[in-house]
Parts: sequence; structure tokens; C-alpha cells
Amino acid sequence: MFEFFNSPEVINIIVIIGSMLLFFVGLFGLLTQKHIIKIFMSIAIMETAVYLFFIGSLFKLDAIAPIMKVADDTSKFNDPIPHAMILTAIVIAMAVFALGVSFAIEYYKLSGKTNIDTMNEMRH
Amino acid sequence: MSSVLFVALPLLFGFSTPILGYFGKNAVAYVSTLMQLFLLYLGFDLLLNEGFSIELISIAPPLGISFVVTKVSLLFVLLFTSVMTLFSLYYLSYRSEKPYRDESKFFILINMLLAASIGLVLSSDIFNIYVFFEIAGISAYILSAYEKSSSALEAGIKYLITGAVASIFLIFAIVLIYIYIGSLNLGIIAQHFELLPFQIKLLISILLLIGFGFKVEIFPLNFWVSDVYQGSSTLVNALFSAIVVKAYLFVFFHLLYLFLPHGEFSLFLIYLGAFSMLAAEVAGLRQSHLKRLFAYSSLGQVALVFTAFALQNTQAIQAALFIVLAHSVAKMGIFFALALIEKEHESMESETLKSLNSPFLRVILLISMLSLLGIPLFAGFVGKLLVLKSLALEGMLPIIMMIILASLIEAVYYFKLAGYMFTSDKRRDVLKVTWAHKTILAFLSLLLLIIGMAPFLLSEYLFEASKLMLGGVS
Amino acid sequence: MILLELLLMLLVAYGVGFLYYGLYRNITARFQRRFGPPLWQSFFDSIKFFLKEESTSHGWMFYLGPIIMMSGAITTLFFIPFFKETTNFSGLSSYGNLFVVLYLLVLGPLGNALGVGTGGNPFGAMGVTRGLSRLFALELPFYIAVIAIMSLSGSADISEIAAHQSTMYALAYPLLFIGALFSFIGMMGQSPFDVVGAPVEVYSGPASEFSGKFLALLMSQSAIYTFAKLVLMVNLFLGGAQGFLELLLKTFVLFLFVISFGSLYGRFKTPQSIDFLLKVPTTIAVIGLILATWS
Amino acid sequence: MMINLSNYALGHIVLALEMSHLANFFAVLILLSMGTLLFLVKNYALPKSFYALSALLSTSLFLIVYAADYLLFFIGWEVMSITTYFLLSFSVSQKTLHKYIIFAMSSALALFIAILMIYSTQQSFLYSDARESFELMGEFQGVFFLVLILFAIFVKLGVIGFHYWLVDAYEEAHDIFTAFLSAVLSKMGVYALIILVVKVTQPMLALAIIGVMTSIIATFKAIQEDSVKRVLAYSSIAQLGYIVTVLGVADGMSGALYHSLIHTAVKLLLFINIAGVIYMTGRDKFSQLGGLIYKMPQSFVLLLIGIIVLAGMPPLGGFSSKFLIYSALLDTKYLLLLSGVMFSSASAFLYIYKLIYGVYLGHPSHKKLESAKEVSLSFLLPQYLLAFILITLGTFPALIVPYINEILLESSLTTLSFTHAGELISAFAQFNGLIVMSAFGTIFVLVVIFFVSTRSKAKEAKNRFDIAYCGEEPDESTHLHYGYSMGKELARVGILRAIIKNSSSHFYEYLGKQTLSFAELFRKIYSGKLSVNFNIAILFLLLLLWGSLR
Amino acid sequence: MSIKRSLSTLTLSGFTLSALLILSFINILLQNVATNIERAGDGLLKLNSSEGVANVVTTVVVYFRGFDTLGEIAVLFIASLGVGLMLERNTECTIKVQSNFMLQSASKLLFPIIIIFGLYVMIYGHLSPGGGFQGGVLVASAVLLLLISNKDLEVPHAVISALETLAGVSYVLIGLMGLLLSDVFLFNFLSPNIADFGLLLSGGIIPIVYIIVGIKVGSEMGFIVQNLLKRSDDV
Repeated sequence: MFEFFNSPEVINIIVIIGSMLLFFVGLFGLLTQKHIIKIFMSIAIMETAVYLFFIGSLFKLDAIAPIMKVADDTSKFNDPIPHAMILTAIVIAMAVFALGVSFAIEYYKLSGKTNIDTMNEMRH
Repeated sequence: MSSVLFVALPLLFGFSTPILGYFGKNAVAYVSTLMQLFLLYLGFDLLLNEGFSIELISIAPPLGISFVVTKVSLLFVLLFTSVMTLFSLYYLSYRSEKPYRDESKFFILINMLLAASIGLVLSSDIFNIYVFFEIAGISAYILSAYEKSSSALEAGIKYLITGAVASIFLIFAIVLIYIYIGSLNLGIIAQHFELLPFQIKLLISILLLIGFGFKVEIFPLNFWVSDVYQGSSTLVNALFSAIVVKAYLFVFFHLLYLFLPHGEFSLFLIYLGAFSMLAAEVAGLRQSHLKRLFAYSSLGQVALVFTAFALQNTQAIQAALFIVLAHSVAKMGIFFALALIEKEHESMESETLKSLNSPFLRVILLISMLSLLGIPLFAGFVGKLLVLKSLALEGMLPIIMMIILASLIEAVYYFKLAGYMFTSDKRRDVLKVTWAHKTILAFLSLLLLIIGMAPFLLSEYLFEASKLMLGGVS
Repeated sequence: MILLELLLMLLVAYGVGFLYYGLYRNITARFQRRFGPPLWQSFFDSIKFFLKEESTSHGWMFYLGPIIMMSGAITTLFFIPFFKETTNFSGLSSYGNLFVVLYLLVLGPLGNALGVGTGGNPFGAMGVTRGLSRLFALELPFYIAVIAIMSLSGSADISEIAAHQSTMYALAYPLLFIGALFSFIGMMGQSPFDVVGAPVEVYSGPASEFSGKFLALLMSQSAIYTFAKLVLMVNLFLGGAQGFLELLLKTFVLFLFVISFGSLYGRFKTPQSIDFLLKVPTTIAVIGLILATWS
Repeated sequence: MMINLSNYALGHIVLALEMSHLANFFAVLILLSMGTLLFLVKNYALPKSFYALSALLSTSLFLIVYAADYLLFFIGWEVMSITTYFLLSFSVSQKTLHKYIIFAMSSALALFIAILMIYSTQQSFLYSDARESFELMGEFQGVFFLVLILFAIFVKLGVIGFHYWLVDAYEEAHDIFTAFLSAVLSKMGVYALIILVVKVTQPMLALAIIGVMTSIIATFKAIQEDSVKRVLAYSSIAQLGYIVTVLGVADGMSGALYHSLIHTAVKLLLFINIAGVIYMTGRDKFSQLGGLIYKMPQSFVLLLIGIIVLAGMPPLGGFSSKFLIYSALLDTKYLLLLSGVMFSSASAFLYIYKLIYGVYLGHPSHKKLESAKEVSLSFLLPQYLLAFILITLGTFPALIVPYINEILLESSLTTLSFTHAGELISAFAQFNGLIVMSAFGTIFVLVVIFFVSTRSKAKEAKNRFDIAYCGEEPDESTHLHYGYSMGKELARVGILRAIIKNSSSHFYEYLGKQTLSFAELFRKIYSGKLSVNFNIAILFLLLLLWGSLR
Repeated sequence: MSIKRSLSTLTLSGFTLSALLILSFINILLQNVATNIERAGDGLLKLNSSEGVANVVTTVVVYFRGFDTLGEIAVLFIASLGVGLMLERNTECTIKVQSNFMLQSASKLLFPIIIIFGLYVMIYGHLSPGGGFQGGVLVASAVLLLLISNKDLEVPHAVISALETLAGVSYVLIGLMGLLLSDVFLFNFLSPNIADFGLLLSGGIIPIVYIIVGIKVGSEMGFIVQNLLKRSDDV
């Protein structure tokens, strides 16, 4: 019934539209939300969308995870680079997120504000 | 000697600070400074010996990551290293009176910043550039919020959010590049970039522009800058304007020259740069807070460099390099001096300068400001002249006029400050400046004068560097 | 020889100047339905003043004022040739030109103003102020006309200008002449531009501190200046003269016109006269200039 | 003699220095001013930096003068402007200083644009290529170039409309520096006008008209002022107006050069004199001075010589230069312009008389003035020197004609004919200064002899109150310092009121206000909210994307 | 702090802008579908059998693109430093964690299992899916579990610091060792033997580095988690 999903074109369309919709959610949040944590979440969602898009775009239906034996034919494996890159990117994003949250906590403690639009200590 | 040391040593230093901490309070500071001096030596060593090398990491490019050392990247590396060394030397004397809390962390951060900036300049792998982009960014966020006051934190949060958004666009661009070209090596990408479908090429270029645009402080992506400068501590601002922006600028245009060697976006970027400069200077006109004021001036100068780079010819790039040098030196002088003033007066309103009682600091500030303005005899003039000259050769009169108008507005607020410094007679007690600070500040001012009066000492090197940069060796 | 000629010129100017002054007093008297003083009364007055002692002095600069004025008058006279197409009675005019004369005409009054200022009398200052305020407006139409005729004659030399007039400029370019004439009336100190002297209201105006020899000098220079100005005017606009008779005739006609005009009109206040001069005569002169040189 | 600095070239920039006669002429003016003003220095306790800055200023002036390419000229120009700023900062209020620097920088930067325009056509900064470059420019570009250059120069000259900074700066600057400003810095504007405009383009009627307007308006503005230095400042503007006028017509260079020399000398003389008065009395307003003639007789005589020159009267030097100016205008048939110049010249008598009357004549306005003494030799000596120069140039007006001819030859202009030093021959007429001087001198001496010989015992006035005064007997309490604001009533005259009351300051203040509110707008954008900023950024991205896709 | 929930201009413009942007992205991406081209990954796959370990992703992460990983470690290090800087003197707490009996018991039970699983993932990262990051995060999550279940517990700062220092320094030193021995930074100087491919002890420095990465990630994450969770003493 769902065989038509197995064609790379359909998969590609789904990946693009899906990840971009996710990106839209994040972007919408970034542009409209005021709460610092929500902003961070929006950014995280956008990042995730990009990762999804990357992995999805380079995903081959007939290939397997790249764990090989000595003399394997390399063409049957999926590209390992997206995995490695996304692994790195995720950790970086996580680190930035953690730092941002700690900033936000500290800022809230000092000024009691969580709304980025009211962050105006320095209007000169 | 290997150029990887520029990155490896600061990282090693950073990771090993807890060990160093056992050797006493000052060990971290001194080791850090010594290491920077060593890196400076390393830079000159590379400059004198080869001036060009490709440093492999793990495996050979194009599959692996590599560092490319050319005259132009070496120029930036040397600039960053010297700025950082001077900064450390300055801070060594500064800290005895008003050290940052948790000093060893501060040293880690500045060294990480240095490593990342150098990595940005040297790396020839676009994902590696992204990693360094993030390291530089994250160290800068923390440095900006380091004082933990609510304004510092506000600056940090704004910086962090913009940085994170910028990195999304950058990683999006990188993802697209890998999907459509299949490589992360800059050289390979450059070869295939032309052949991409037009829309994809455009999308990647625009995503890169937006991603880097936040970092190179270009209109309309630079609204965060003034807040960050104002909130951050004064000394750190010197690093922001002398190192961080410069590294991003270099990378952005390095990528631009590689990917779009025929200058498809050139005209648009030139207008964008000139307009950014104008907008920044106009915004600066009504400022009364010194740090914010100089933030706008940084924006203006960076936009000028941006315009020059965007012209995409050797003459203009040479000019841009001149401005980069002059601006870094001048801004260091200004923020170093402001740090001393802030320590004494505990205020950064421009009225503070009225009661500044230190002829030495006044002269230093003045020389730096005149250089920023591009007054003859100072380093800034050479750069500005060369930029405008190249613009004139291209027949871009409107751009010239925008830049000149911006300079005029800049002059108005600089001379307002000069007026505060030199006409008032209500002075405080004499502000004592230690000899170490005096030496460094005098050295910076002297440098501005030397470059300004004898630009031919540098011009040849810079010209070759600009040729290399335009040629896009990677 | 030249010295003799200069002396003669001086004597002629002195005599004729006082004669005209006497005539002026008589004619104005007739206008006002009274009999004036004897014709040479002013001359005798001046001789009398010369013999009297001056009542007060306010230092050396006070002396110098009238002296500079006198010297200015005589120098001016020497740089204006009496006749055209001859070197007789041309004085020093070949060494100067119209510009020199125009400036020398002002030199005397300026010297006087210095003396008056030194005197420290506020009324003197008042007179000087009026004179200087009026001066530029007064000169403007005259300058315009003079510039026009200089350009028309292609020379700044007075005798050449006089010689250049086949028909006299007053007839050829009446607008220029009319403009210049207004100025001339003022320069002669006649109504309606005579607020400087204002003999009745301001106690002899600038001269209020001068008495005795000073007054004598002032009167003499006035006579010389009057004649010099008349001759200049004749040379510039009335085609010059070839003999004494023609000179006297032309100057007298001009003089008569000026004094009758003066007797007919009331006096302007300073701002009024400036306003009038800058509006009417200047406009006339400018139109005249444009018409004259439009080609 | 040409010194080429192209060895030190950067890129394709060739720099050159040249010792032309024109340059030497202006260098002499600089040296004259510095030499005379150095006499005064020891009277004032000046900070060391004043000397250092003056040295830098002089260097930049010589650089301007001897540069043979636009770049060095510009460097000199900008260094001059900046150094002037700091020299002004010793005594000038912040508002004036700010006004000055805005104008000075606008001037320098406009010049910069113009220079770059010249460069862009032939890729050369050299003067020798300038004329050709200018001709290669398009029509619009050419006009724009001239507008920029003229703006730059007019600001320096203080041409009416661009003089907003000048008068205040002159008034508030240190007395020595005011003299230098008027004598030399304004001449740099003249030099720039010659080098950058006259030598590059055809004579411009517009320039002449602007010059005349300037001299007329500045003269009436000067008449209204109470401060001595302000009067002299406006007078400077008016005198420079003559120079601008004459540079706008063909063959006007000789008059311009002559007048530059005369104006430099006379303004030095006047400013030094006034500096002496201010030094002695501490007052610089006509309303607060007066009656100094017998306290400072030498100064009085020197000022007298100065004002006679300023008025352009024969037999002193002022007439010689005026004569050349008038002749040039007459020769080119700009008759209405000539009328304007002469009108302004005649109007100038009012403030010229006020200069000497308000300071030296009449009654002292205050008791303190009674104790004033003659100034020291350091003030008098330079004045004597300058007076000597001015008298000499009046007597021998053609003395410098050979030098001027050299300059004219160098620029391939028609030279003045020269017979002997006493006779100045212009294209239109000639006069003999020697004869005029000796005639006036002889007659003057004769009248004095006559007067003195017939003089009987004159009664010296008992004191200064011994005057005829409406039957009253004035004393100390009577206000006798009259007429120091002469000319005020001119404002009642309808035509003149338009000149006197209107001021460019309203325009500039309005401009400043508008700029500031514009800046306020940008300031608000820059301290805007983060979410708004991101909206703008995304909008930018969208526009970019669509703009390039289209 | 109440945020107005009305349909403001900002919401509208934000929605419009993001929708338009996404639509144009989708439009462009759909029009230009990526083709199957030879990518760098394929080259690396080929290279892997001679230089790498069984898990190609691990080879890429640790060796081929090991420099990125070093940078990533640095980011993590700086972030944890920053979090520590921000929150270190955190005496008043905003989140009060009340752990109940269930949590306490379960955490005691689960902690060793998670730790062992984490260590396994870490050590076998080069042979099977997993690796230093994943293992490190697992270990950190075990610590998190422990911390939320027992409010008095605090992992000694010195231990974390020692671990992260050790890991970080040794990573850079291994890199420098490669530079020293063969002039290439991060060179695999323990030249892997092809015969050992797929064994636990294979791949030269790769497993060592990945374990180091694991330790580093674990300790940094633990540190961050601990800092974010730190409670005041008087609760």
C-alpha cells in the first residue's frame, strides 16, 4: 500500500518538505517568541531541521550503515560523513544551548526578566 | 615548525590549566603569555622561512582537513597573535589592580579565542571552519558576559542568540554544499561551484552571506553589536574589534573569492558595505556612551573593509588589509586607554573625558581617533586613500560619496570627544598610568604613525598578500 | 612751470568756489523770498576766520583733521584736468586716473572725520555717522555711471573721457547722467541729501568743535572741493571744456541746477535717503548702464 | 625646480614637490606672517604644545604650497585643518570649535572626493595632468567636480553662506592665532582657488558673482558688529571676496596676487594692533573701548595707516591692489560686478572708520582706559615693518610687478607692462604712485606749514570734557562714548535689512537639527528589539533571494 | 512576566516572513534535486579499510576528521567552563527537586547498568554503533540520575576536573605525538594492522582517542548537568 514511498524521489520530497516545515516552526518561533528559553528552543528546532534535511537528503534506500568488514564493497554503505558531521554539530549545538540556558538563568536572577524584548539595560 | 601549533598549543594550554593552577596563582598568566610569545615567534619563523605551506592533519586533502599557510593568512595569524600578546602583556599589568574574577578561566577563553580565530584563517575545510566559527563564537559569548552584571549578561545573551542563528544559516549552507558538491574541501568546492544549478548557487551564497553577515557586522544584521560592546568589559572589546571581526571578515571574503571569482555579487556587496558604514556612523552620531560609540565606529570601519574587499581587485584588497591593520591597532589603543579611564572614573559616559586628567591618555586616544578617521600622517589614511582610489578607478562616485559622508559624520563625533578632552578645565586628580601601560600604548600609537608615514614598508608585502588572497590559493 | 600752473589752478578753484558759494547763498535766499548776503561774504568770512585764533584744541590729531581735508581737496583738484584736448591746466591728471580721483574725493572727508572724532563731541560723531552711512548709497549710482562711461570711452583717464564725447554723455546716455546727478546733489551736500551737515538741527554737524582757523580751512576746502567736483562732472558728462568761459558756463549751469533742486526739496532722514538712493537712482543708473553697454 | 617623490610610491601613486614662483609667492606670505607674529609671542604665556602645533601647522602650509600633486596638497590641507582645530582649542568655546571642525572636515572631504574624481580620469594626481583630466570628464562630472572644489575652498575662505564657523572662530581664537588665521590660512584658500580652479578651468562668471555678493554682504555684516575681532573677521571675508571676484575673470590673477599680499600685510597690522589694545586693556568691544589716541599714539598712527590701506585709498598700498582689481573687471566688461565691488568698497568706510573711532577716538568708555599705556616694542616693531611695506607699495606700486609677471608667465597668462617702480600699469589704465604720494605729501606739508606759521596761541582744551555739548557741562558721569555702534540704523533700510538680518546660521542650525533627528532614528533601530532585528534580517534574506532570482 | 497572547504585528510579520522563506526554500530545493555524485564520503569509505576501523563513522569522527572532534571537545570544554562561571556561586535555587522513594531506589538499580552500558558504548565505539560521544552522554545521564535522586550528593569537582584535564591534555598530546613522529598532526602513529580489522584492539590510536573523547564528554556533561542542578544547602 505504501510502496510508492520506496522511490527515492518521494522520499526526497518528504524529506525536503518535512524538514523545511520543521525549520518553519523554528523560524516562526524565533521571529515571534519573546521568552529567552523559547528562543533557544526555536533555534534548536531549526538546527534539528537542518540536520534532518542533511541526513535525509543523503539517505540511500538500498544502502546500509557503514560498519564494514575488511573486504566489503564500499558502495553498499551509506555516506559516513553526514553522520560524523551531524554528530559534531549536535554536540556543539548542545554546548551552546547549555551555555545559553546558564546565561538566561543568571540573567533572570539578576534582573528578573525573561522577555528578550524587555532586555534593554543599555538604551543609549 | 608546524602551523597546527597555533591551534594545538592554546588548546593544550586550555585543557591543562587545572594542572597549572597547582603551581600558583600567577602560573597560568605567565604560561599563557609565554605561549603567546612563542606563537609570535612561530609566526615570524614561518614568515621568514617559507611563507607558504600546506599542513596536513590526519590524512591528505581533499579528503582530510588541512591548514594552508600563505602570506595573507600568515598576515592575519601574525596580527591576531600580536594583538593577543599585547593584550596579555597589558593585562598582566592591569590585573594587579583590577583582575577579572576566576582569572585562569579568562586566560583559557582568550587563548581559545586566539586558537579559533587562527583556525578560521588557516583552515581549508569548510566544516572545520564551522567548528572554529563556533569555538570563536562561544568564547566570545562568555567573554562578553564575563563580568556577570545584568548588562554584561544581556550582551552575552544577545550575542549568543545571534551567533546561534548565524551558525544555523552557515551549517545549512555547508549541508547544501556537501549535498550538491560532495566535498568539504575549499579547493574542490571552488572548482565545482561554478557548475552548480543557478538557484542552488544563489541559495548557498545567500545563506553564507547571512551566516557570516551576522558575524562581519554588516547592515542589517549588525543590530546586536552595539549592545554587545556596551555590555562587555572594555578590555575585551579590544579583542572583539581587533581579532574576532577580522577573522570572520577574512574567512567570508576568502570563501567569496574562492566560490565566486568573477564577482557576481561584487556590486551589491559594495553598496551594502557603503550603506552599512553610513548607517553605523549615523547611528553613532547621537551616542553618549563611549563604548557604544566606539562600537558604531567599529561597525563603520568594518563596513569600510567590507566595501574594499567586495571590490574584488588586488588594489582594493591591499587597501582593506591596510585598514584591517590600522583599525586593529587603533581600536586596541582606544579600548586599552578606555579601560584605564573606566577603572579610575567608573563611568563610560563621554562627559567623563571632560574630567580626564592625563595628557598621555588624551594624546593616545586622540592619535587613535585621528587614525580611525583617516587623517593623513596616520595609518588609517593610507587604507582609506587606497580604498577610495580603487573606487575612483572603478568610477563608483556614489560609493565614494557615501563613504566620505560617513567619514564626515564620524569626524563630527570624534571631534566632539576631542573637544571634551582638550577644552575643559575641570579636571580630576592626575590619572597615573603605569610604565608598562605607557609603553604598550605608546608603542601602538607609534605604530599608527609609522604605518601612516611609511606605508611603503608594508605595501609590497600587502600587495603580494592581496594577490594571493584574490587568487584564492587553498 | 608745472608748479605755477598748479598754483593758478588752486587760485581759480578758490576764487570760483567762493563765488559759487556766494551765488548759492543769494539764490537760495531768493527762493526763500529774502535777500542774501553780499556775493563775496563767504570769502571775507573765511579770510576773517583765518585771522582769528581757534578757541579750543584737542591735541594734534584734532589739528590734522582739517589739514588732511584741505590737502585732500587740493590734491583732488590737481588730478582733475580743467580742459580737454590740451595739457594746459591739466595739473597732474596724466599721472592719475579716474579711480584715483574717486578715492581722493573721499580722502578729505575721512581726514575730517578723524579730526571730528578726536574732538570728542558727540554731535560730531553723529554727523560723521550720518555722512558715512549715507556715503555708500550716495556713491553707488555715481560709480555705476562712471564705470559705464569708462567702459564706453575705453579709458580711465579723465581728459580722454572728456575728449571721447562727440555728443556729451549727458545727452547720449541720459539715464546714466540722471543717476549720477542724484549722487552729485548729495556729494554737493544739497537737499534732499544734506542731513550730514544739517546746519540747523545739529549745531553745524561735524564741524561743531572747529572754530577759527579750522573753520576757515573747512570753508576753503569746501569751496575747492565744490569746484573740483563740478569740473569733474563737466569732464565726465558734459563733454568737458575747451576754455575758461565754457568751463565756467558748464559748471555754473550744473551748479545752478543742483542748488535749485536743493532749494525745492525737503531733507531726507538718513535711512530714507539711503533707501531712496539705493532704489531710484541706482535703478536708473543700472538701466542706463545696461542700455549703454548692451551690444 | 621639481622634486619627484615617486620612489616612495605606493601602488601607482606618484607624489611630487615643485618650487614654482606662485608657490614661492605664497611661501613668502607665510614667512611674513610667521616672522611678524613671532615678535608677539613673548608677551603671552603660551603652552609648549602651542609652539609644537604651530610648527606642524607651518609645515603643512609649506606642504600645501610646494606640493605639485593633489595628494600631497590634500594631506597638507587636512593636516592644516586638524592642527588649526587644536590651536583653536586653546581658547575657543566648544560650540565654536565644533562648528569649525564640521566645516573644516566637510571642506577637506569634499576636496578629497574632487581629487579622486580627477584621479579617476587619468590615474594621476599630478597638477600637470589636471587640466587634461578635467577636460576628459563628462559635463555633469565636471560641474560636480567644480562644485566640490569650490565648496572646499569657500569654506576655508569663509565665503558668505559658508562663513558660519569663521567669525566665531576668529573672535574667540587667541589674538596671535586670529592674525594667523586671517593672514595666512585664508590665503591658502586663495592659493587653492588658483591651483585647483583657475589653472584647471576657464574663468567662471559664477565665481566672480559669488565673490561680489560675499564682499557686499560681509561688509554690511561687519558694520553691524560690536566686537573688534568680529569686524575684522567680516572684513577679511569681504576682502577675500574681492580676490574671489577677480579670480573669476580672465587676467585677474595679478590683482588677486597683489591683493593677497596687501591683505596679508594689512590684516597682520590690524590684528597685531588690536592684539596690543586687548593686551593693554583687556577689552575687545567698541562699546568698551575708546579715547586711546593720546595713551597709545604710535599704535593709533599705525592703525590709521592700516585702515587707509584697508579702505584702499591712495596713496597707500591698498589702492594699488584695488586698482588692479578694478582694471581687470573693467577690462573684461563686467561692469555691474565692478559696481558691486566699488559699492562694497565704499560701504566699508563705515566699519573702517568705526575701527579707528571706536578704539582710539572719542571718549574712553571706562575709567580704566585712562591708565592705558603705549604697548611694548614687541607689538610696535612688526607693525612698523608692515606699515613700511604698505607705504612702500603705495609709493612704488609696481615694485613687485616683476615678480608677479614671473608668476603670470609661469601660468602662461598675459603679463603686466612695467616701466618703473612708481608706475603701475594695468591693462586698462595706469597711475603713478610716486606722484600721487609726493603730491599729497607736499601739499600736506605745505598746508601744515601754512597753518603752523599763521597759528596764534591756541588754547589747549583743559580736559576732554571741554566740548560744546548742548549747553550742558559734561563730567565723568556723562556718557560721552558715542557712535561706537554706528551703522546700526542701516537695518532700518528695507533693502539692507534683508542682507543684515538674514543669516545662514538658521539654515545650518536647521540642518544640524534634522541630521540629529535622523541619527536618532538610526539610534533607535540599533537599540531595537531582538525579535524585530531578526524579522529585518529574514526580510533582508527574502529580498535578496527574490531580487537575485528574478 | 506575562507575554501578551494576541495576534500582534510581530506575529503576523513573523509568520509571513518565515512562511515565505520556507516556501522559497522548498521551491528551490524541489526544483534542484541532488543527483548521485561521487562524494568525499565514498573516498573515505575506500580509504577506511586500510587506515580505519570497522565503524566507518568512528573512523571519520576520530581520525579522518579528528580535528573537528578536537574542536568540538574544545567547544564543550568552553561551554562547561562558561556554565561553571555563570552558575558556580549559585546559592539560591529556582528548581527544587523533591526526589521520592521510587526514584531513589530505581536510580540505585539503574545507575550501574547505565554506567556499564555507557562504558561499553564508549569502548566498542569503533566496532559497533556508538562511541565516545554517545558513551559519554550515557555516563553523564547516569550521573544526572544520581544527582536528581540524591540531593546531598555532589560529584567532587576535583574528580571531574582531573578527568577532563587528563582527557583533554592527552588528546592534544596524541595529536602532537603524531606531529612529532611523522610531521602530521593527529597522525595515526600506531599504524593499524589490516589483519586486526574488526578486533577490539585495532585501528591504532582511534579507539584510544574515542575513549578519551568519551571521558571528556562524560566529565564535561556531568559538570554541566551538576552545575545546572546544583541546589542550595538550606532546602
